[in-house]
Amino acid sequence: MAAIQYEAPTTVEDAVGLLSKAKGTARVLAGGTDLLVQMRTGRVEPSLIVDIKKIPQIRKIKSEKGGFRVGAAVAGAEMSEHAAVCKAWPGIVEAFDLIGSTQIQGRASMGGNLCNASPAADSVPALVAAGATATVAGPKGTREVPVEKIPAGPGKTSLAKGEFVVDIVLPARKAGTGDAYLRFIPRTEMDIAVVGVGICLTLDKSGTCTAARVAVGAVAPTVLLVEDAAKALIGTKLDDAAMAALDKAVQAACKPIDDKRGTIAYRTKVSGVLARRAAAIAAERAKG
Amino acid sequence: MSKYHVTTSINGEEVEFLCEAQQTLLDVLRDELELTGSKEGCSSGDCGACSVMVDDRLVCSCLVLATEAEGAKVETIEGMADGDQLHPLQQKFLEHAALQCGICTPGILIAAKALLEKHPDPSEEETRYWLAGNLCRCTGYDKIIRAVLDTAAEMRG
Amino acid sequence: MDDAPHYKFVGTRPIRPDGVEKVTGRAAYGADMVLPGMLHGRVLRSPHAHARIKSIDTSAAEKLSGVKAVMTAADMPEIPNELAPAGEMMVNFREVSDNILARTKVLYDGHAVAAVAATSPSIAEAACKLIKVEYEVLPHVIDPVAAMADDAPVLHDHIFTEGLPEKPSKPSNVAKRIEIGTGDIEAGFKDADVVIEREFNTAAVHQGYIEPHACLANFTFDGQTTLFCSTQGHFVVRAICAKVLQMELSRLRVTASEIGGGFGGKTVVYLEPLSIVLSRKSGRPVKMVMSREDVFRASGPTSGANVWVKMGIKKDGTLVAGEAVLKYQAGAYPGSPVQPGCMCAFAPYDMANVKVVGYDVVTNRPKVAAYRAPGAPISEYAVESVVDELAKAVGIDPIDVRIKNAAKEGTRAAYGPKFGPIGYLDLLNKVKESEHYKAPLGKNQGRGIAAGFWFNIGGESCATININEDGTIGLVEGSPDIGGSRASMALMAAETLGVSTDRIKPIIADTASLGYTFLTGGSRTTFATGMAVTQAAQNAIQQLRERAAKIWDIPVEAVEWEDGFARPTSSNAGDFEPLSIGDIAAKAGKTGGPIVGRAEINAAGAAPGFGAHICDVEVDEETGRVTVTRYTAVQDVGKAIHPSYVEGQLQGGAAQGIGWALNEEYIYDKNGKLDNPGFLDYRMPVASDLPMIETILVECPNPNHPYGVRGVGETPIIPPMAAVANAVAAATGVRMTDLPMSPPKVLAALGNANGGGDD
Amino acid sequence: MARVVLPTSVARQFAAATEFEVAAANVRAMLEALDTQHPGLRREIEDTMALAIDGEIYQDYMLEPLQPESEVFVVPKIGGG
Repeated sequence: MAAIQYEAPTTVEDAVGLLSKAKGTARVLAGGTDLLVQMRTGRVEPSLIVDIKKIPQIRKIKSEKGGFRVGAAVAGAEMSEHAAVCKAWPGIVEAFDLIGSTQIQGRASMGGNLCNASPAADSVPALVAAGATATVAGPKGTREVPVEKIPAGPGKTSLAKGEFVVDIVLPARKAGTGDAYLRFIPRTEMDIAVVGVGICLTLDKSGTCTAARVAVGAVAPTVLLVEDAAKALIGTKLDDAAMAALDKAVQAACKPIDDKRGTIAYRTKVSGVLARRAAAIAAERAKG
Repeated sequence: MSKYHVTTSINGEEVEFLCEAQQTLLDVLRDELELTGSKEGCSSGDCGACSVMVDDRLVCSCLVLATEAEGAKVETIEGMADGDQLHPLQQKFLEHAALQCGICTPGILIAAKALLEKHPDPSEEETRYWLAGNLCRCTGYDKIIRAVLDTAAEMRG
Repeated sequence: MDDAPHYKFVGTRPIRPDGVEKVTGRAAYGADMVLPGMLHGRVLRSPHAHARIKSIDTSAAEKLSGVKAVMTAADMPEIPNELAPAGEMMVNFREVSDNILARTKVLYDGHAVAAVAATSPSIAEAACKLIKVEYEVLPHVIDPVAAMADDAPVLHDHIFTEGLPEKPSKPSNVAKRIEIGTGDIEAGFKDADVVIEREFNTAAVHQGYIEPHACLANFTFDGQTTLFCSTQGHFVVRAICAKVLQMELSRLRVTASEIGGGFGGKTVVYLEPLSIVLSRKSGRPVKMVMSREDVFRASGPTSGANVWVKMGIKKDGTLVAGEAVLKYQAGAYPGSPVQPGCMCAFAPYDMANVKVVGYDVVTNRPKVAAYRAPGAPISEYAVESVVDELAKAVGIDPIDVRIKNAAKEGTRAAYGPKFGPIGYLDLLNKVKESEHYKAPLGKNQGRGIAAGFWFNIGGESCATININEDGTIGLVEGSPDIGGSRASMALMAAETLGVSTDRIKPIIADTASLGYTFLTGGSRTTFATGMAVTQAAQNAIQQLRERAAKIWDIPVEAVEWEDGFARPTSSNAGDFEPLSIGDIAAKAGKTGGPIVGRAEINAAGAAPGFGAHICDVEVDEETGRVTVTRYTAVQDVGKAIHPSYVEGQLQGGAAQGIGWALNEEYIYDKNGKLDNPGFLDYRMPVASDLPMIETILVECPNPNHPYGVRGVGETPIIPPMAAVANAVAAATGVRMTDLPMSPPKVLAALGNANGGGDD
Repeated sequence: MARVVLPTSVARQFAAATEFEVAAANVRAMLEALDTQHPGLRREIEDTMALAIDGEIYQDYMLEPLQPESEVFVVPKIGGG
């Protein structure tokens, strides 16, 4: 039985060093709400666990250029308690807050939710819709990448050996912009999203949509940024016809699977429903 | 197999233990420290029976590695009563018959205490969502929710 | 009612005697016990739904450092393949043994094939991975209807369908065909103005107790074994373990731990014999605890089923005929609850013509175990759905159809006997008069009602009342307390003795310390063990009177017991100050020795349980989500000894039934592997899924019980599925015939209805 | 004479009628009478069935008294959860 090594470095450099030199499987531990379950069920058998929570900046939210730099291990509950983030990006905070129970909220991190690379991760569509980026540290230094580039497929990321996500940058929210995230689950809590839709849109003074991003989760191997859905909204006043076009565009983009959580037909249909409902909420927020 | 030496505070007392890297805080509480009030219902964070406070945050101890408890402040059901003085929630749970088999009770009490510390006057809906991570199969939650709301009212005075 | 007896303690709500231990985390449940030198056991389970075991090589596991014992079915005695008496029932212990550890074939994903004891859980897990099992994978069958087909894979060569006119020539997955009925079913349908027939399917659902199965065995070299385990009946555990391990009962002493939920699922044995054998082989105590995944894969859910129902009604609302065919899957071995399913199906109705046929069907799933009113929720869901449709068809309020046709005292049930006094009609009227039934509904909302019937049982129970020297009372009983029964026992003892409950300390004795007591199940504990406790208290009173007579030197007939005191019957008997229990106990040594009241009984006269539930739902027509917005459970409870715990039974049963209705199900993949063996995807109701569950207790006392008790625990799980389905139908016009009514199914049904043209 | 009613499945197994009139003072005598007519029926009933005597269900019944007008329904044993 191979022993597992546990390390809790205090700097990004040390963490990169440990991950780079690891033999066998190395796993980054942030909130641990996915990793520990995967270890317990034998889906992951790491030889090295690098707990990044002792790195100071990784547990902090910093205001920056009108936006925020959110450490990769900031827990959901900490986000929900941050008034400025809640005000700027309510959709992202709600999406994060939907992940699991109060107990899970005490631990689960946005970095973990992103890097676990589940197609159904709740925070990811909201981050993608908001145009968030991730700071990746690695042996060659750091790089900024759009969050949608991190997951590469179910359980797979684009991160190279030795790399990990240090923080996520939420951009400054432009005037007249609102975001929202809605997901569907069979119960009211504790389920994995059957479908999730994140929408960020900007309205001008007349109420016409001038920009939009629509991201859909759990309907493809990775979160989809649906450009046709955005086009359906831009230039409209989000009237019934625009909403119907949005619904149709989102459904057209879906490539879901049948599984224990939902059918192809169900996911497809409900993605359109949620898109309409999320767009309405985002629009209300955009109007302030 | 080399073990990790961890120093932590549990219910206000400094505690040291040795653990394997894959052992969870729940494993150590139950198997090494014989604090069996925290229950293992699922080991996947879905039932909340193992709820404890770590550094003032409500967590599932099955989803925390024991090594992570180094330097932390851990609070478990064993520390909830003050000597033989039950916490108001414990008393109300008894009065409302808010437990049947009682296996979920320690976790729910810890979670409810965390709720009332954060929201002294929760609505029924807030209470239900806060406790959504604590499964109870016996009660249908009715008497649990009533006990929590009644305690909140009493503690507000 | 003025003639209702007035009680001083029964019907009050004291704090339960075991409460403080349970709210402080000190109560010891199955996994909480530790013994010096204790090992940790783990089970290796089949990854296949159906396979022949060609070989098992445990040598590598045995060599692993820290491993102290490894076992396979070869370490268990060979048991003959025949029915043998087991308490009340006849059981094939070969099948019981095979289910505990597979001998020649594995019959479901998760079937145990080997077990290991090691010095740590992680070593035991590693050792399991080192056991090499060679399988020959066989075709499998999961669905009960598919399993009945002529070309279905046959699980057992020794099963030939029972209950057919002639013994079949080849083995079958249909273990048994049963039939009950009364009247002339065809004539009944001819009499009807409207006849509706429907086919229903229900998914297998698990009891979902939060505490996984757990036990700790300690075999000592003189052949004595102690076993500490989480069970609904430790005497039953002793009986089964002794049988499959061929031990003498006296060598096995079983202590029931506190139990973290059972609902019928902890009436059977899984880990206990393995821990005993591993302890014997290793010479050390062995603790075994199931993971949640093990619980779902390898412990008994209740049947999934296919049910066909046909019923006829006259325009005036009289139900004239009911026919049903029930196909229940039993899991890997025969023994689904189809029999009670048949008997309960039409039991709430006074209906002249009934025919029910049932099939017990084996499939490659874990063997089903009892689950709250086993069998009844499935058949009654189907019948209560059809009754709702019939009521609509003849334009009569569904509650009035039920009132008009309700079984009453003297009604003959389809399975034979006439009902004694029952409060069914009374409770239906309570439903109709309730504020809930009349409350207005909002948009996309609907209201449904449904009824439920369950037998309830009695059986063997023992109780001892120890009068302590200071006059306090030790109450010894043998029924594991799952939902507050210690409190009820204390109340009945208090009422009988005339002392308050805080003077009475109930304990659950182990199998060596009390006579045989059947398990906590069948809604029998407060009825049967309560009867034993009452009789033991009466027996103690008799002795207390005798001692008082000796103290006063008067005849015992001149001493009466009133309000906790011995008193002279009249001034003629003498002028004496009343003696309390404490006064008499203090002199017990001088008047004949310790005072111990006892009762050992086989309680007959259990009275049936009837209930009806009201459910409001709101349906999101775009997503198919069904939200229960209001819920009321009404039940004839006989007499509520501790009303809070009676309400709790109604609320908990309703919540489980709502889960069964909406989201709970066993999902298998194409290879016959369970695809959702965890709370994440099994989807039991969480706190935010439910409203408050209102209760209305109707008390029609059971004349056979000293305090009028009738069982209450099981009936509440029966009405919810149909109550929810009827509410969904009221909200949407769509009849859901498949459980669970999960959002994809509801949305599909709404789509079909909306796109269906004529609807 | 007590009236005894067998379930159809049991009657079929023993090629017996579903209803009997039996003169017996208690259940033991009743079962003995049935067994004389259909050997093995007593064992089948005792092993697997309960009796509803005048509406009351008995899982164990050997010594229960019967009245001349008693109705005895042979019903399956009921367990429970």
